[in-house]
Amino acid sequence: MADMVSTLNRPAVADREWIARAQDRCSTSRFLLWLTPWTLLLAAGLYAAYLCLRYGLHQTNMDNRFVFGLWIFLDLAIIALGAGAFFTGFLLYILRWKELKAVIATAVIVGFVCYSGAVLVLMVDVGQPVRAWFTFWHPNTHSMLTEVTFCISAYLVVLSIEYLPILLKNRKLRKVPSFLVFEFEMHKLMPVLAGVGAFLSFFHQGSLGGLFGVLRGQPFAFREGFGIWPTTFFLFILSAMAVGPVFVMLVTRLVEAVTSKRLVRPQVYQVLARTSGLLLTFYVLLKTIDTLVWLNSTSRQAGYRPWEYYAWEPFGTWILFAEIVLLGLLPALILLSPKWRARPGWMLAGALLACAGVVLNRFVLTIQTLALPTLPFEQFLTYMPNWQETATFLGVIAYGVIVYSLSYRYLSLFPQEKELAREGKEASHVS
Amino acid sequence: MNAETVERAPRRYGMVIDLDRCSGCGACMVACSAENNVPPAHPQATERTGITLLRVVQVKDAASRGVAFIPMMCQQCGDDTPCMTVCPQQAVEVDKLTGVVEQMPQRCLGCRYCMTACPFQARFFNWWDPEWPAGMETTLNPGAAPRMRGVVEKCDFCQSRMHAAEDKAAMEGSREFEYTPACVEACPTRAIVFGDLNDPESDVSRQARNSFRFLERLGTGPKVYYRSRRPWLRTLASRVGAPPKKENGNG
Amino acid sequence: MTGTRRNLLAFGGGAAAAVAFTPIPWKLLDDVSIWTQNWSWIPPVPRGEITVKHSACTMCGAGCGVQAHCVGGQPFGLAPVAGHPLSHGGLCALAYGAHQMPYHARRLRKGLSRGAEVAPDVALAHAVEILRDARDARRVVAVLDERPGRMVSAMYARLLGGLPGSVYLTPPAPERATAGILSGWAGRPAGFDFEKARTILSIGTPLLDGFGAAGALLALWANREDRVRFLHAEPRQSHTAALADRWIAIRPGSEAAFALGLAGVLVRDGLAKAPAPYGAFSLEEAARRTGLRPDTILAVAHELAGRGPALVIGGGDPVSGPLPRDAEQSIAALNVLLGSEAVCPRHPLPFERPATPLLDVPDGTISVLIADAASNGCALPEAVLRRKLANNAQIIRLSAFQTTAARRADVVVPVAAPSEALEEVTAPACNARAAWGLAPPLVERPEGVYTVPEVVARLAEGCQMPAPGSIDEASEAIQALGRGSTFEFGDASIWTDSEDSGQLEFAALPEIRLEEPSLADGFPLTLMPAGWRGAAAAIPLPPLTTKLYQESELRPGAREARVHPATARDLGLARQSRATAETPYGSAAVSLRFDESVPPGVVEVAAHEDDAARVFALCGDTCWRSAPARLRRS
Amino acid sequence: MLAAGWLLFPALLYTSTPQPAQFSHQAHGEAAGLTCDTCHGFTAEGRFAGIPTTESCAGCHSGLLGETESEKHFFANFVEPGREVNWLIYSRQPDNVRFSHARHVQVGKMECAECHGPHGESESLKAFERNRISGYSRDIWGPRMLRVGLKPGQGMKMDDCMACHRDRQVEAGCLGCHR
Repeated sequence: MADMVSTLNRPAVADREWIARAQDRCSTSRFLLWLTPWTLLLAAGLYAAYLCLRYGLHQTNMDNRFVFGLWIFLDLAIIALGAGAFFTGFLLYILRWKELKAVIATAVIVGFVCYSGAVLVLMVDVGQPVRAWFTFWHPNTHSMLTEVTFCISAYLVVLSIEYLPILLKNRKLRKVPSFLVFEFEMHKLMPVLAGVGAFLSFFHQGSLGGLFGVLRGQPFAFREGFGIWPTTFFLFILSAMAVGPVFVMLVTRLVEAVTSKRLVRPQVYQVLARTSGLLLTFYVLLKTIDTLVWLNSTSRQAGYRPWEYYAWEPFGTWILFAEIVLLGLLPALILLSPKWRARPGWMLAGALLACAGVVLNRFVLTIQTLALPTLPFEQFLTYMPNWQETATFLGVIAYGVIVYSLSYRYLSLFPQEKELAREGKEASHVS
Repeated sequence: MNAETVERAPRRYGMVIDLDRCSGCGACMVACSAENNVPPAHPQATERTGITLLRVVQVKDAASRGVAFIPMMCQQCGDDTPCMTVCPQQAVEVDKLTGVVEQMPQRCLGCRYCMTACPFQARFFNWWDPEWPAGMETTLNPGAAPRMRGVVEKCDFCQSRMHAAEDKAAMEGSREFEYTPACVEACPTRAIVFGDLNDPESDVSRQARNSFRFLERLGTGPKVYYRSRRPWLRTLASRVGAPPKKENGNG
Repeated sequence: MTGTRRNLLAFGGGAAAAVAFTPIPWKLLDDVSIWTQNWSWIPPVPRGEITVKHSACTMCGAGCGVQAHCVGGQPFGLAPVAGHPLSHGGLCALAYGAHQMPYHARRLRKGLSRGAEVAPDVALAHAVEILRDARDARRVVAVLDERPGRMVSAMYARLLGGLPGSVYLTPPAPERATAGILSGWAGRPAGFDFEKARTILSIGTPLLDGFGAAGALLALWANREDRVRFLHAEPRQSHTAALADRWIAIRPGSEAAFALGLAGVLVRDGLAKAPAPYGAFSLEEAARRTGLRPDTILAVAHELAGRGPALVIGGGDPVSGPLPRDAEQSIAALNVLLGSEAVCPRHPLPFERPATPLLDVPDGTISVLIADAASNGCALPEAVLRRKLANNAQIIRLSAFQTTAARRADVVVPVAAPSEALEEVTAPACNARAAWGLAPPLVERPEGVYTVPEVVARLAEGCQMPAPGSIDEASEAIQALGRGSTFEFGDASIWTDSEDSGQLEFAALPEIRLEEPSLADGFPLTLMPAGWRGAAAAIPLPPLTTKLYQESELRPGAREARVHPATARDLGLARQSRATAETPYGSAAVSLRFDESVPPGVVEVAAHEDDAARVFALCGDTCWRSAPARLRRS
Repeated sequence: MLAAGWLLFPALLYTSTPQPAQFSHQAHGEAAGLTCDTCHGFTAEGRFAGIPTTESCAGCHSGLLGETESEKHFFANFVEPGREVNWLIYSRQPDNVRFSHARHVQVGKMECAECHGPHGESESLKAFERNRISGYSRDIWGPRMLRVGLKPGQGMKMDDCMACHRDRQVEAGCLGCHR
């Protein structure tokens, strides 16, 4: 049935030439219809970003207390979720988990989208973006942000290079001989890139965690650590690694749902879910230990009474419970158990909860930290992003969707797609 | 720091503020803004987006009906200075000669990471381009360059005044000088004492001995000290974080 | 095809590599980085020689000495003058922004005729015309002088001398009230010697926050140790209440009852040094009206009588206005009963002219009002002024700023802003010794803009009246006295009169009848305007004072209303919500803040700059300290 | 490309403006026997007075002293109408730079030429070259595009200040030279 519809609504001829042979894609008009809302959203985002760049950051609802708002939270969240790129690459190219070849292209694109989106937002977020490169010229090696800047820029370059061969596999681009040679050469480079990428990612996921963990002046965020790295450094790496695979899975499942196609074999999902489950369990364990040490030792030394953090509504102790148990332990158990994992519904729920947990973790560390007073006469303050911030945020999401949609349509992201389509056809013939 | 690299004995500038003498008149805040070329508020600025390098905060004690005014500026942290260590591009430094935490707006990219690091809320971001009503730019202090939108600024113990004093001393061939920050000069009750903490004979050193600092337990080594005879104020100052109230939230 | 492409690629690559070996990228990077550090739209700082000029602050009538640091002759910062006899080396927040007043966004460089801009000389000619018509029609002309005691005041008085039936008016000022009543009772000028006092009780008057010269009283307070005790009676916990050694929280509107209660105790316990009819005023009655415990009143009375010279200061607030007449009289009477040495006679300035307090003028009698440009830092609600005017009355205003009052005047003659013209300064009216000095200008006055003596001279000339005098004349008059001392600072100086060796003898104290507070049905709350000296004055605030009210919460800004959390809870109002304040006179939208130092049942509404008129419209027009009110969610 | 980078680019980068009047430091220095601080002195506050005003020039040039064209031009255009010369200052630093001449000359005992080069021996004033991007005088970067082997007095960038401070081991801190 679906097959018939797609034959009726085939892409326009000019468009078809760009789509890989034997890849079944919707009609051009339908694709454009799908892109329209996202493009509008992107345009709104660009306009909001223009307002901020042209007139200054008073266009946002941030202030001297909430100097970081929605954008930094978004950056931290999408970079954590985008960790699937480096981690999948690491598993595939370094540890040689061959089955992950089925999702590596998606992982790379998700990573690319997340990182480039984060960098775009950061460029709007800083007050003087044209001076941002000064960090490379006069780096302060003690600063976590220097580490973040160096690693993110380097890793974005790595991701772009990793993205190139996927792009060059395009049916039309392949016809250019030099591109073909280039693409072949790149393939040999992949394990090296994956290694470099993993290393860079490892560090900047950590330094993003360190960003708040080193803040001696914010007892809510401050953590002891090893050497120059606070515990959040390692927790961020671990949590990002834990949700990376399930986020890749979620994205793939979403694409499957939107296109009503099977793209990846269930075994691959099982591998991703199991990996996440294992890492998440480990993360929850360490996070719990860290929380206990922080509440009972670190923050006591700083003079903050632990229960006082959670005395300010709406950030009660429920947030701690939600972060560690509801969105940590629970999904870890679901993903770890082969029985639950085998059921698609449970597996999806587990993946969603795990991702939400990490997002909440990033929220707590950024927004809740800033909301809590440190001076004895300061107030607990709240913050709400305004439309400029929200539009920029949504613009980045739209940018991601557009890049991914184009990639999906014109590039071959899923090596198993053709086989699965054939098997599907055969199965329908058999039945 | 190599002792040979400095011309004279390094100073460690600090302040002692007697909270029992502060009348909350706000003269210091206005004098500070005039001295440092801080523009008047943008029409949309609020107490959360304005620039008050020095801010006088009113605090109250319900039990004793006590009221105190606390002048707060950059506390010039000396140990592990939180804002300095986090700045990605060395726009913040602690001066080896004066101990003053220096902020370089020209170098600043406006990431505001230093502001999250500062527990005293003593750093301010330029949310707007500075604007003065027509003609008022002629009243700018020649000793301080106005900042631009998108950078962070803070109190630097009136370096403009220090420069002027230094120049004047240099004219007599001397390297020794003393100066008074604008807020110290402006205070009608002489609540603020300023000087060199390295000099054990200075007023500021003597008064600092019997005083306290805010957020001392965070271990950032502020160089602004406070004094008060009022027990409730001393108790309050020893806290980290505001005592939670039943009614919180500010909108 | 491929060959060409390859060549092209090679050429491009080579060129790109070569560029790296030229200064282009590196120099461009450097220049661009410098460009990004110096945006062209940020104003440059002035360059030039640094000099110091001396003058006095003329933001209010306190006459504090200032030294101005100038670059190329232009002041860029003001500093106090050590040892200045009026300011005692201190200045208030307004002074530190005074040098920017000439460039205030609302600076008026043209005249206004019924709100429309006209050339300055056209405006002045219009003013002359109005005055001439009034003279011809024998209508009542009045001058409102916020800073009486200047030579300019004498010039006004002389101008009015040529206009039969005219009145020379002064608005209420906290410094003038108590001392003024005492002067009336003694039949000669009286003042306070704060240095002599051992206990100072201020009733409803912010003695430590904008009373006279800030430096003088704050220095006394800061160095008080155990020598002087400051007591303060006021319903709300104002700055002065916070600073006082003892804050007595009386009910709104019970100042008179409190003072009479104290007087009653003094008479009853034989502590009074003068006969008085207040013995009958019972402690219980005072306690009932003030909401205090009787022993509190008793203790305060004994403290006043028992610690040596005591002063009781009334006069009210620069923003929320004078106290009711009964309160002012009771406060003055307390001083007589205490027989304090700190209340002493003072010499008047040789050119001082008697003035009529504005509130004493019969309603609806003034046909032409000339309002002087000087500001005493206090609010004077439009309604109070209007009440005194006849139908179709005309207002001539001398002003350097485009304020609400200026827009409503018939003619505005543009005059010099603070620090633009030679101005006179005098001591606050309550000081024990008169003072007179000149504040030299710090900046040049814009073309077309007049000085006040120029305007007065032109008005007199236009009406063919004798020339009204000059500032030199004042100087000569003071020199002719042959007494007092002169404090010289830089290129400025101030003369202070010597002590008056005479004695004050007071007439028998009048009986004071307390008015019963009027209770308005359906208005369960009390609305009180609040603010700080200068916030609702005849001239705008210096631009940098935004630091105090807009960019911090040290002072209230426009539309702010504060209530006790309990009051708000009872009314179901949330913090930081919007509400409508209603009184029998009108209603206004406010934004609510919670403040535990506001007494329950009170709504404190900030009277701030232009918004002040809206707030005062909610209050009565004879005494605007409080009004029955209610709050509604909006 | 290399040629363009080294020759064309610098020419394009700067605009050239002649000074509004001519002045020979050599004639005033050697011939008239004046030293730098005769005209470029200090105020009592220790601030460098900078370029002399027309009034101070007229102190000597109350009438024509020589016969040069430039003096006649200066006299006719500035002294007689009492106008200030809008000199274009080669060593002008931006507002955020603080340089204390007093400290370097009175305390540090440095010669003017150590930073300004042999400017005092020049016979005429060269044209003022302004960077189109940064707005700075070309003298700040120095005469050569490649900033290698600069002699004292060539170049007034922060690097030059810091190099000298490093050599002499004088600590200044950021706010020592910035404001």
